[in-house]
Amino acid sequence: MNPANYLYLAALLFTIGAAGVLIRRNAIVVFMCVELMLNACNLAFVTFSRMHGNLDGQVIAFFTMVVAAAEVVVGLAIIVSIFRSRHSASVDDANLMKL
Amino acid sequence: MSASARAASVHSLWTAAPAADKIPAPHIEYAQLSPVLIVFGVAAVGVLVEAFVPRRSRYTAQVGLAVVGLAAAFAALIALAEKGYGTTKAHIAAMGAVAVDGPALFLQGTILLVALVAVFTFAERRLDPMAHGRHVDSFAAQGSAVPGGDQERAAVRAGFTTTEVFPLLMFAVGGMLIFPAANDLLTLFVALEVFSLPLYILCALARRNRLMSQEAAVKYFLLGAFSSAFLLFGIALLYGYAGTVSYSGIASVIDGTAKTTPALASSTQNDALLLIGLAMVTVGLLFKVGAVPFHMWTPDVYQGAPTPVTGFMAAATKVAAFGALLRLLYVVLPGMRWDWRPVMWGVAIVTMVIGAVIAVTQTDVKRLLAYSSIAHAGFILAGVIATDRNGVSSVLFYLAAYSFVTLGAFAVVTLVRDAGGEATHLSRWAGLGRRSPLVAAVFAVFLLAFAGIPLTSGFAGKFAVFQAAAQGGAMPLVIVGVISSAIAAFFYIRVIVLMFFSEPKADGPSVAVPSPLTSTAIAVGVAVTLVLGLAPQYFLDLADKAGVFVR
Amino acid sequence: METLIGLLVAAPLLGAGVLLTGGRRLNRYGHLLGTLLALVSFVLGLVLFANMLGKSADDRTLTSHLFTWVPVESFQAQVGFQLDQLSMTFVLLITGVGSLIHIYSIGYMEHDENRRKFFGFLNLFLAAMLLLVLADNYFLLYAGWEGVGLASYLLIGFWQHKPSAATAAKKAFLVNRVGDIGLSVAIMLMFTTFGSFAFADVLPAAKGADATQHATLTGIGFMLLLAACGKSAQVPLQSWLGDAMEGPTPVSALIHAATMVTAGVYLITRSGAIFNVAPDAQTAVVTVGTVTLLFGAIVGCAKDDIKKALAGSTMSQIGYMIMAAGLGPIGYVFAIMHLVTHGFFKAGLFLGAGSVMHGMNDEVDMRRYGGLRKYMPITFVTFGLGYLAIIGFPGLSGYFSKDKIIEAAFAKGGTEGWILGGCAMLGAAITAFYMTRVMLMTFFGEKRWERDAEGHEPHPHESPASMTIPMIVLAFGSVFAGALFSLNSRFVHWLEPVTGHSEGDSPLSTGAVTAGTLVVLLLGVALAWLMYGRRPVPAVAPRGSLLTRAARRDLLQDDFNHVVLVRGGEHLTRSLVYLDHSLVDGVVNGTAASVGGLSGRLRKLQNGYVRSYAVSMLGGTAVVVAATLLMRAV
Amino acid sequence: MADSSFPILTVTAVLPAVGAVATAAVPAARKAAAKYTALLFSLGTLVLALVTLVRFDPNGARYQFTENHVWVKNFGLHYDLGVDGIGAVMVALTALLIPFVMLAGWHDADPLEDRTGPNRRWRPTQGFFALILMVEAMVVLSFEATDVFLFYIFFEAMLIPMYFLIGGFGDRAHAAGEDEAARQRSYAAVKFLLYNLAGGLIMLAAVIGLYAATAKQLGTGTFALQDILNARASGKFDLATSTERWLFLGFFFAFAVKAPLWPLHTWLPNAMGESTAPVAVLITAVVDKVGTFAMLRFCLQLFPDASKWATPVILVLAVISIIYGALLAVGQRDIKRLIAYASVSHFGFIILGIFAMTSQGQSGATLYMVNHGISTAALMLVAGFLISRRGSRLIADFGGVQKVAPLLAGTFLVGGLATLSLPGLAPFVSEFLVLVGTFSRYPALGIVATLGIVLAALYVLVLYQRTMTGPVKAGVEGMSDLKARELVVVAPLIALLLFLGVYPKPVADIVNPSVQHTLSDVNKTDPKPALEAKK
Repeated sequence: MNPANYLYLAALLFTIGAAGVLIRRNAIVVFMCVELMLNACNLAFVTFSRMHGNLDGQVIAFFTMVVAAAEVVVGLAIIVSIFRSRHSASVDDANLMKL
Repeated sequence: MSASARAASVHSLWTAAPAADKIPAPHIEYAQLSPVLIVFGVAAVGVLVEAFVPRRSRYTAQVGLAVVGLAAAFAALIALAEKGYGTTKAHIAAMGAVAVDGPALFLQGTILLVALVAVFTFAERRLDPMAHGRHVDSFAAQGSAVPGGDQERAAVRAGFTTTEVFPLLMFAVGGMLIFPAANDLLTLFVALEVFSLPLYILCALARRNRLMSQEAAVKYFLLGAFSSAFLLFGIALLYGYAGTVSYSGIASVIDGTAKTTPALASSTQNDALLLIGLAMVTVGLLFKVGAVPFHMWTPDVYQGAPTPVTGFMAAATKVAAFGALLRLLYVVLPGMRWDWRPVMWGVAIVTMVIGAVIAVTQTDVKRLLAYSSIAHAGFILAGVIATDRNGVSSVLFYLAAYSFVTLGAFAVVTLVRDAGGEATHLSRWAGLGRRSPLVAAVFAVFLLAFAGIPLTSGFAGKFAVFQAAAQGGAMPLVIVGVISSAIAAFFYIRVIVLMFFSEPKADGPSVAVPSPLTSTAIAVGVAVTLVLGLAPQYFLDLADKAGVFVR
Repeated sequence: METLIGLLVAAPLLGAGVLLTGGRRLNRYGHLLGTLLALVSFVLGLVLFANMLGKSADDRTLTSHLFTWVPVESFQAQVGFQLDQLSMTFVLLITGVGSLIHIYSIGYMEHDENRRKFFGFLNLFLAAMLLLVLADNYFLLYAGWEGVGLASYLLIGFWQHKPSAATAAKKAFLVNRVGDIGLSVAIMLMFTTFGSFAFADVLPAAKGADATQHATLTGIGFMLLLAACGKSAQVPLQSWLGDAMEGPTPVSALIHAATMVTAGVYLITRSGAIFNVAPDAQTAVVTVGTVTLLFGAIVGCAKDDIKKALAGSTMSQIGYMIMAAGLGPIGYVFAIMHLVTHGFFKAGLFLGAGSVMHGMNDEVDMRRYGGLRKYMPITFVTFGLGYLAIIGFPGLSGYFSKDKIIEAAFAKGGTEGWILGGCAMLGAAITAFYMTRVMLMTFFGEKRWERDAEGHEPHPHESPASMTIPMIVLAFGSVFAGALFSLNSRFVHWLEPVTGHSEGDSPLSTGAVTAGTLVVLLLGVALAWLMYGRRPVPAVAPRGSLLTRAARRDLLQDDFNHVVLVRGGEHLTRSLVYLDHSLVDGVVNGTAASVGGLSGRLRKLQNGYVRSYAVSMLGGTAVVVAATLLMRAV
Repeated sequence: MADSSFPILTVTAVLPAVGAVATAAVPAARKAAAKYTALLFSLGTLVLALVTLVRFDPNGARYQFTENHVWVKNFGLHYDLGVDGIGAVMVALTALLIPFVMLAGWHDADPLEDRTGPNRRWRPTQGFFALILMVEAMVVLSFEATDVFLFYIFFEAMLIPMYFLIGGFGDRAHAAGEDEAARQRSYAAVKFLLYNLAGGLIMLAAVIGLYAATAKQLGTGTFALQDILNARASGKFDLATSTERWLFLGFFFAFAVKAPLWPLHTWLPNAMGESTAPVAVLITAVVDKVGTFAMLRFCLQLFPDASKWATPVILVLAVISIIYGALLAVGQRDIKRLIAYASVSHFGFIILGIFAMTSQGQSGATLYMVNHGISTAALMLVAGFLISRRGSRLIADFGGVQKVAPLLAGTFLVGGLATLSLPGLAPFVSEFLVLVGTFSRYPALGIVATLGIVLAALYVLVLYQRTMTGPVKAGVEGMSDLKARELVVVAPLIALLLFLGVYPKPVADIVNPSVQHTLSDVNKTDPKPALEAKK
């Protein structure tokens, strides 16, 4: 089947992720949406690598996963700490600084 | 190429084993990467120190380690430059992953020096009142502890200190060193993450106002991740267009000089991939630069983060990010100039104006500086747009000048304190010039440099970029820039008025007497500001020599 | 000899310098020093005069060049003097009368704490006035011109603690400034036309100017006239002279009767060569002169303040001179001659008035005088002689000079001549009337003075010798000067080489004019006697006719000025101040404010919500992407 | 032409800068020492400036005592100094006025508050005098600079010390009370800075544009006046008409703000009104002169054609300034603001003279700069003494001063008479030259401008009458007459006014040749007298 379809899927996932970031309040979920976007990128990479017939894309996908993992570590640490101090993981509550 | 052969190549993807021998052993020029390697090495050692050295001596060990490491890295860098890697012997190292050339070396040098000074501000322990007979720095006793909770109190009593900040700083520096030197998009992305993640954590570690600090971290983190997702997707698209992520590769595809494969032939059919990819990668970088409309994280994060961290971030991140942006635009996309220049024009103008305008009504020093940094990003973009050697060198110079002014300014901010820690609300700064003329005068110097008053580095830099822009035919941009700097001048002046012309409040903040560490940091800031303002020739030459990217 | 000219000016200037900077230690003998220096320059004047008489009529002109004042390329202003018969006449008049006034002031200002300053100012005035008449170019003349203006300002406002005095001084200076515009513009015109403003260049050039220049020359003429009007209190710039009487009486005598106010006549006569080729300008001059001589006379009739009445008469007498000067070569000489005689008798009259006031606790209202002839005989006699002279009583100086002017007026010829002559005659009649009025109200009738505010009654007495002697001397002048000049028309021959002279053919014989003048003169006197001599003068002024009331208010000219210039000006400036603040400044501040407002609004975007930040990022990305694609599309 | 071995110009400029540092370094307690240090340095500068003036050879090279060094190659920035007649005179004027300014402001910056409180480190006296010297240094340099960029740098930099002088040291007594005073003061200071900064930044754009143009046409961008002029002479450098006009406007705008020209004048009354009299003198007599001077040196020399193109508009604006400034001066209630508006009017004359493009006009304008400097200094400083005695700036609060303080009144009158340009006092000469220079080319404008002399008389005499004459007002009775120090300030100025009024030749001789050079730059020649023209 036409690899382009995978790209459409990737784009779709990316958009869903982005939309999620904008819509959801829970920091964790927001973060998951970001992860979703990254995965969309991975899909795109793999697809392209298939289309171009070279391995770079797949290699990059692995890198991305690692980076995403690292991000999870840092991100969760931060989110958990703020959750413990505020008893809320809602990004809308984190609103001390504005204007 | 015949269909059968195509099929064969496709087949080879499914059976990876025979391809294994096709992957050559990577060949790394360790000598030429030594600055980066040293920094990362020191960072790693720093982690070990955290693990094994007793708490008492950690602080000393970490500081010493960091200072030595950075100094060594800088020495190595100088050695490289001396060998001529900045000019004649500039080339791509590490299998095309990292470029060793003028701009890279110049920016890395700047970052290293900034980091060195930043270490001093990180290590400052005289400003906060002593807790249980121990000097404390501006970082949380225990990052994980709940603010104001028993655990934290216990940690303070036990005299915990977050010496992890130094390894974190070193990791960030390492990432920043690679960022402007990255010569393929993957390295770019990884480097970005490598220096972003430590910064996220550093933001969360303020000793005072921990809630704000954590909030800053969350905001920075989420938005940073969001933006890096864009960057990554952009990379993906560019890869899809060119079939490679190496700068030179993509550039040659764009120029049409690459040898065409059928895949390329098909993918280069639609420029949409290229254009959207280009746009999204640029966005990723503009976010780090803090350009409008990707700037909104800046004020909040600058305000919430521990001031030393803010200073470092504001200075070093900008340097690294602009370096990367320059390389991307000058190496990968020169052929696309006519596509991205107009967009950049727009971004630059909006950034200059919005940054300056919003700053007018700010009431918090750190937020004020944040917005001013946004405006400055706009000015620098004007130089970026020049797209000639002149533009490169002017931007390099501007970055060097700007970063030290920023560092110094934030260092001064750490000095003005009252019971609640740093007194960052402008109203508290009233009459500072009467109480401690010296500090106020120093801060005034920095403000004047920001405002671009002649005889300061700020003016030299501003003139350099504007002049480059003008020669690049962007006169309108120069005029907008000039107008917005007039607006910007207003709020810098406002602070000066506040400090010198208004009577000090009775309960006004006191100016803490810093240890030699912060003093050095500030002194360096002032010195650089004046030297680059009065006798910039040498550094201009340097930037000029360093103005050529290797492809 | 030439060097003496410089000294002539230098002497009083030195006096002014010393007296004004010397400080209190000079108080005791400062006035003597001032008088001495005035006399010195008078003596110098006499020496030069003698020397001049020694020469033949045609090469009597002395010149001395001191130094270059302002050298800028073609604009070369020199400081140089030119002493010819015309200036000589003035030098003698100025220094002579000036010295007398100095002597008079010694007595008059005896009790004034600032007497030293007063003499300093008097000396300053002498210097400036001499500079004015001795200058050999218009630029330097301008300096003297403003110099006398300054001196006049300082002296009118000498009693600065009196607001009225201060105001009068300011008014005088301002009105003069308006005139000065004329002079400076005239100089500029000369410079752009002839490339010079020295008499030696301009006047011959004007003679030789061809028709194309006449427009310019007319312009110059008008401008000079404007200047003359300012300085010589001619309509429409006459309003300041009346108020100028706020100054000490010697000042009124010297500056506002004998010398400064006649500077305009000097200017016009000096520039005769220009006016001769600019008939329109001449007509203007004559008109101004005629109007003023009637105007002043009428005002003079209505004033009860003795000095103001005399001021009105001064105005009108100068009107005669200006008119004469406007008549051209037939008039110049007589203008100057009348100027000199007028210098004598009007100065005398003022000193007399001063003496009267001196005896009457500075009372100036004639309605509070009366029958003073018994109390101050010398004053009465000298004043009386002056009176006879001014009304042109046959044989006295006024008679010779004024009749000549009237003749010249008729000699203008044509209806013009008749009109001018008629007006001049009428003027003579009114002069006779108001001077008789002054005479009667002051010295005849029964005494009308009473206790003043402080309750002590004035004890009219004769003034000290230092005051009476100058009056006597001047009285001699007013009696004999005219005859002296007119004997085988000495004065004409004296001035002719400078001003030129031509006998117009008068439609009336000299006799006829004299007769006519005498008739109108007697009419005037008689009318005055009927009104003020026969029946007692009321101590408070009756309401009087419309004309009288108008005349009391200087024929409403001040009211006009007040309404139009002062009020209008105030409104203008006030509204401008408002505009400057609201409009000019407002625009800039408005911009600043709007930036602030914009900033405030943009700030709101920074609402602290991560998700909205994310929105802006996404939006930004979308825009960037779209823009990039668009760029390619177009 | 002096030997170029000794860099006298640099020294003239550096000496006050050094003085500033030295003064600032004097410890807080020793404020008298600080004052004398500052005075000493300013006198030294004066000596050097006079030496320059004396050794300047009017018939020698156009620019003398030249020093040429490259400062920042990449910016085309040279450290090129040199004075023509005009420059030499202006430097001398600056150096001359500074000591008087200092003496007049001798006690203006004495700290009021106790030295023990939180402000014990605050050293206003040192600051005041150091800043004055700083301003002097920068003004002198901008008069000496023959490199556009070098000029620009100091043109901008001098704003900062000036700003502190205005905002930091106001009148002690203020009608509206201390807080309000402080507020108005900082408003004035900020207004001053923003106006001039905005002007300067616009100019910066033009400067950059000029650089780009030279870079394009000459290969390397340069700002050296001589290089540019030579290049144009040899035809290598020729700006496109539109470019030249834009650049001209950029430059002129900055100078017009500084000068100030209507309608960019509104900062001046605030600045002069709120600052102390000596500082006000510094503003109007010294700093603002840089603007008009720069019009002569840079606008005309760099952009001759554009200058001629813009002349009509500028002349009209100048005439408006003359009349408008005078009328507003008449309408003022505040002595200092009155003098400020008078200055606006006078700057109108200066600009009128410059752009009349005649020898008389431009020589007159240059002399005018000098004379206006001296006369305004005299008037303003005496006004300052007056104000400090009564503790009010409102005209209405004075009256009858001549009775109690005749000397003060007298000097004030002389200053006023100079301001209304009475013959015999210096300003008359320059004003008449400007008028005649204008008239010979634009008669109508000349005549309108002449109306200015009446208005000048009006505002000066009204001011004198309201403050000095009449019955002694309450609050004035006890007023003391001029003290020795004050007399030392005023007397020399008055003497100078008299001397230059009677014998301006020496100055004129120095100025004229330079004016001829400038005129030849814009290749204009004086109109011939009508008679000669016919022959």
